[in-house]
Amino acid sequence: MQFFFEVLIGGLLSGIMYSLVALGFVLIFKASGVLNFAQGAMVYFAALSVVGCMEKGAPLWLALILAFAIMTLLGIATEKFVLRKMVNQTPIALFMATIGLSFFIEGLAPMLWGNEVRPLDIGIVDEPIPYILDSYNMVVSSFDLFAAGVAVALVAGLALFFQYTRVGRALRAVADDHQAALSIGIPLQHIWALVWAVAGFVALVAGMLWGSRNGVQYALTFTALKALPVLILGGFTSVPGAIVGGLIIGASEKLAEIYIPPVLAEVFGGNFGGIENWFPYVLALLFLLVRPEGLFGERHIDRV
Amino acid sequence: MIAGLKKLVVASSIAAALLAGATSTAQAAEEQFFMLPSYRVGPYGANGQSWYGGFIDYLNYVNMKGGIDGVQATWEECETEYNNAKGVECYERMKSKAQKAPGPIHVMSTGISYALVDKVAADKLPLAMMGYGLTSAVDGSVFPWSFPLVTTYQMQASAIVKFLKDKNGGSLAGKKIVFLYHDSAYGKEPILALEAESRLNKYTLVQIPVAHPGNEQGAQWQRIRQEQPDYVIMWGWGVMNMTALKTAQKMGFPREKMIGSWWAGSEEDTVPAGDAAKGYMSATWNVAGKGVPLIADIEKTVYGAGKGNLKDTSKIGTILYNRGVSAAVLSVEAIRAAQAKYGKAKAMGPEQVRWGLENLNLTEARLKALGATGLLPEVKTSCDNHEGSGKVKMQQWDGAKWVPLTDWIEGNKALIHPLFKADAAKYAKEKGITPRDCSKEK
Amino acid sequence: MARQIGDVILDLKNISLRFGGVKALTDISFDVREHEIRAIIGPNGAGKSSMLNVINGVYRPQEGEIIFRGEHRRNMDTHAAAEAGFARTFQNIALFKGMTVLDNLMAGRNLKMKSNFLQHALWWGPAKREELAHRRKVEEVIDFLDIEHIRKTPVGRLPYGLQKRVELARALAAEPQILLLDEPMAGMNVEEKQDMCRFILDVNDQLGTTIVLIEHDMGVVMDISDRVVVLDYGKKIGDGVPDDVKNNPEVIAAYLGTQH
Amino acid sequence: MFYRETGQFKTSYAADQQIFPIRQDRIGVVLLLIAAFVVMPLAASNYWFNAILIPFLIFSLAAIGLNILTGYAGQLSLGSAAFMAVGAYAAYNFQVRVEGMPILVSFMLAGLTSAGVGILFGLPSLRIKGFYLAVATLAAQFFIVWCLTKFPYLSNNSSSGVISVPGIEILGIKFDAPQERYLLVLAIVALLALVAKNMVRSTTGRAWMAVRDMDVAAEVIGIRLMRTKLLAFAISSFYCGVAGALYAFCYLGSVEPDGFSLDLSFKILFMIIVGGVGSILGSFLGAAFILLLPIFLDIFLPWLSALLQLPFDGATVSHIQLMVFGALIMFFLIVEPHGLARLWQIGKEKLRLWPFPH
Repeated sequence: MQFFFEVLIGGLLSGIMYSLVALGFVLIFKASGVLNFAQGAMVYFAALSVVGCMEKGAPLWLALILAFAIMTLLGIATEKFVLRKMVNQTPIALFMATIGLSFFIEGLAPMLWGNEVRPLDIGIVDEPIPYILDSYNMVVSSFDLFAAGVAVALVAGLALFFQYTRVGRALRAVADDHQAALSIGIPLQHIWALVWAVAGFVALVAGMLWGSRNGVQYALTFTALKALPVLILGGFTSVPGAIVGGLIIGASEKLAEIYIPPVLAEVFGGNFGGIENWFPYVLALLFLLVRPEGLFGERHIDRV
Repeated sequence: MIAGLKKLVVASSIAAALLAGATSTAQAAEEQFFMLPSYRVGPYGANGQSWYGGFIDYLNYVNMKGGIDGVQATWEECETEYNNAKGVECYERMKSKAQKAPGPIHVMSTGISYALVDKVAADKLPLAMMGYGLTSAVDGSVFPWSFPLVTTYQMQASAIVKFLKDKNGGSLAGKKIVFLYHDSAYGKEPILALEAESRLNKYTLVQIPVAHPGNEQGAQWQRIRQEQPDYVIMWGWGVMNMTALKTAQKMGFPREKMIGSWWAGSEEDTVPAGDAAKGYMSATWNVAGKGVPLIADIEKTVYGAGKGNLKDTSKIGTILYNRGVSAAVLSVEAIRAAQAKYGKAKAMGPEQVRWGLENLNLTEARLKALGATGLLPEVKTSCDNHEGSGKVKMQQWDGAKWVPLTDWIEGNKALIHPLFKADAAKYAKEKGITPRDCSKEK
Repeated sequence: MARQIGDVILDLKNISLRFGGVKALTDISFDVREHEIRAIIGPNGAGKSSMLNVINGVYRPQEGEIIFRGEHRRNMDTHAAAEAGFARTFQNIALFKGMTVLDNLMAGRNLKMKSNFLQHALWWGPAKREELAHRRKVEEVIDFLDIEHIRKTPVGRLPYGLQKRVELARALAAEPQILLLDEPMAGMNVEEKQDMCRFILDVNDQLGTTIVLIEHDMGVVMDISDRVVVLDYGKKIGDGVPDDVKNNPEVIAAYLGTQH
Repeated sequence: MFYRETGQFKTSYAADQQIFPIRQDRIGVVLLLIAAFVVMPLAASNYWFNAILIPFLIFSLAAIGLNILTGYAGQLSLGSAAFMAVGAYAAYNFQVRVEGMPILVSFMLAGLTSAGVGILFGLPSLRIKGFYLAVATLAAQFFIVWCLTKFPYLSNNSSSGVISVPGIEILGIKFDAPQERYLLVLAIVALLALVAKNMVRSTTGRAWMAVRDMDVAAEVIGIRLMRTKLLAFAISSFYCGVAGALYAFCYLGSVEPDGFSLDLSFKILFMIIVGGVGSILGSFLGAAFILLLPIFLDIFLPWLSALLQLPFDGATVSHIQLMVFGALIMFFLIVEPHGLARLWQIGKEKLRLWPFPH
């Protein structure tokens, strides 16, 4: 039982890491209806920019600011050269464009900063907390707790930003109804550029955490694949959905990885580990069959 | 601005020099063409960068020292992105160029080499797989054109078991070993060998696969924590390696009890893991560092003349760089062996290079002459042994560099090689290949 | 064929429809006779489109009963409705925008086509014969509605008025017994409206098709329909021949109350 | 001048319902087929067969498959590579396990197996739409690849999970040489392309497009959504499955489950986007473009950097390649969302008027 809880807690905490990436998807989808597949590439680009700037001699805080500036530029450029030219196209076309964008970034980032695998040290050690290990014989990593804290702070920060700033209110208006927002004089295109910048910021945070965990390298782009089932589960437009979805996906995939393969091995014989790639997707799929709009998504009524 | 201009001038003059060099070699009568289906982008781009950098640097080095007995090495790269289909396209594109006088082909990818094994046999081009690829090709009677040189996954796994056995006073009975592997052809290859060894040495083997890409291993390591194994043998690649090290640290599993394969034992794996990698061990068939005279000389000669392939010179002397050099050394030596039989100072045809690879005899003395003492083990191939060595060294990461721990350790050939034979026979049957009679080869 | 209004073929009894807590229709009953033109009118949001959607099964009412040709049902089902001979047009044109006019019409006849996909795949025998036979039928509808010139044009490229006409054509291609028209003249100019009126009357007159239509233009409704039912806030407030309805005080109040 | 339809009067609906109603198009297609079946085998080099023509045809077939599902029936799928994998492994198993199984029957059965799996994974489409469905198809992508990795039976107990296919023999004739394999692939692809064209221009295809354009209206005119969507999934998977079998038997010769990755699915998706969503011709154009572009860049960029004396090393060239590829995808979507097929059509319309545009 104690082992079960250890796996559960570990899973919940890794789920938070997925939520961080999913959050970027949600922001952009909410504001512009684009499922931004390049979010993973942005995580990579952001982390690589930080490391790259630090290699050139910048201290961490300056590197962070510079990386944020780069991500903002990227957001503005994306809006100006891609999205603005694709108004009135189908969501699928926009989605495809972001796949193109992710290729572009995957080429651009290493060309600017080199493709070596690099460490990123943000000063938090990823080790078991001795107190919990000693008294409960459970492994809970200090780094994971820190990551969870960052996620909570980020979500709180975003909530405040949306609630209390002018720009935030405009963003919400746009998310609700593009046409209506446009008609009361909210400059849609600025808002889109802005939301891409915010998503860039979220990517930066995710990149810092993932990068210091696994090293800064190309594989950071794969984080997008971990975020997609979170999105289905939580709904494409819901910030709390991204968090709760992440927790559910993280916990269930870890528990599944521990408890399902032995059952399969019992039935078929052989070795059935490594189900983490598909399990979240199948879980999300089954969930969708029950609730097609996701956990927090809005139910859509077809009007004819 | 002026500095920029200067750079441009320097760069263009280098390019011009390179061009001139290329044309002058083109005019030389004898040249050996190396096709390099390489990769420098994508998930494993960093690894490919070092490996192919080392390979090309050595070819340059040989050319600057007068070529392969006067024959100049030429080469062409083609980006594969570690993708099988692209690898095949690259091979097909360059193969007509290689038909006259090929260097052994190196793809540095198990998947691509699998796809090429049949093709090279049909096209009659030599394929070298230095420590990767289709391991049953050790049996040269079924695979005349494919060479899993130096060692194979299975022999390596066996050597690791031997190392652990020696460490435990000659017995592993009652011990528990976890095999943590990349869930692909690469990761699955050693399973048969480890199972055979476990029956022989009476240890318990627990297999835990990690799905590609392996950037999340919480569950696997929780399971390892529960199993409380004595050792973890790890067959990882790319991001999976540093994630494993980091997660081991998170779970409090001692890194001193983790042994990686040679694809899991380079600076690319340990440096990003930071402190988490300290104490971690891995197998390798070549050593790191610039202590080997040849590596130091390459840096001096090639980079001194501005012909180095790597922009980031800090990679020189890393495990993968040195491995690229080692692969190039073996390739060049195979051509030299062929020249000794078929004619000095001549470019060698495909059949001749194949003979050279099959009759390679890289002795300590020869290694010494090359300045490569200790860089790689002795290699002696034959028709029924395309591997030629089967030896690896154990090394440990001390937090800053790889330190060799042991001398060359050979796997249990008597146990492992019959596995290759059986597999090759099955392959021959499926494909309708009639094996050569190796006793008649010379 | 001389038009002769027949018996009740469709009888709706005590229909109530809710979306969550919102009541779209409350306890509505009315009937439709064979060969007649039956209009549903009412201010915006009165529940007219919902009513049509209930009739051909797009929405399922929570309460009530639908009696079609003597058959009692809790609700209709779109497919059953189509097979029973219902065809319709939509308020916000629901054509297949990526397909040509011809393909839209051919699709309208899909229920009458019996060959299967394997025969289609080989374009052989029955499939080819059937395709040509139905093409002939579709061409008749095209002639009838004067849309020969746009036969091969993708519908998405047509102007609004023509799209409305094509949508009617698609419904007619199915050779329906009952035609449901949701604001067939919305957004049209006077000339287009006249054309459309003529088409509707011709369909009713020549083919004997029963028509249920929703329309805002009072003049048109009073001119062409045999009987009118009036909805307001999801409730029925009037039902009868145009002249009766015109003078119904409740109807007048509803319209004046919402007029701008 | 030469591309005129004036004077070609259709006297029957049969004539008007042909695949290529314009005479010049019919001549063009015949010429193209002659070129593909006769001229190519004589003229092309081994490189062209092995590295360009064979994969081009195979990917065209997969793209047709995806186009049926996504372009015609409007169900976005990110799992086409997995259905190719099903086809490849199914064909392999039929060949290896059933003594004397004719290879063409194996290909057929591979397609049918894939169609069955396709129906299974198409079931959610009855409830889920749009992006939710797209992400759900990823479940198929990952789950199928995992199954192929995990059940040793499926790879005939190969220790690595890699299958290496036996040679091809039809009626005693061996298909070893590249041009022979090319002709085999060409014949299969040409036939299936014709079949696909027939389906999309008949009731089946109209039902797909109706569901794509407006599913409520489709239902109202009596099209059964479930049957139509599942049929699209089945046929699409059939095509992908046959493409996968050809991919293993006629192109690579040896495949592993990981080779049928998400990247491959994306590649096929790009093909139909660039080529033209909802166009059989577009599937071919897109496959050619996506296949040739990287090869072109691979040859062109080093040449360019040598010409302009840019200090690019191998890695930089590779990175630029990736960027150009991504940028071109975006460029295409911006400039011509209907793809190359639409450009071709516009070109033809211009040609009809040429040289007197007024």
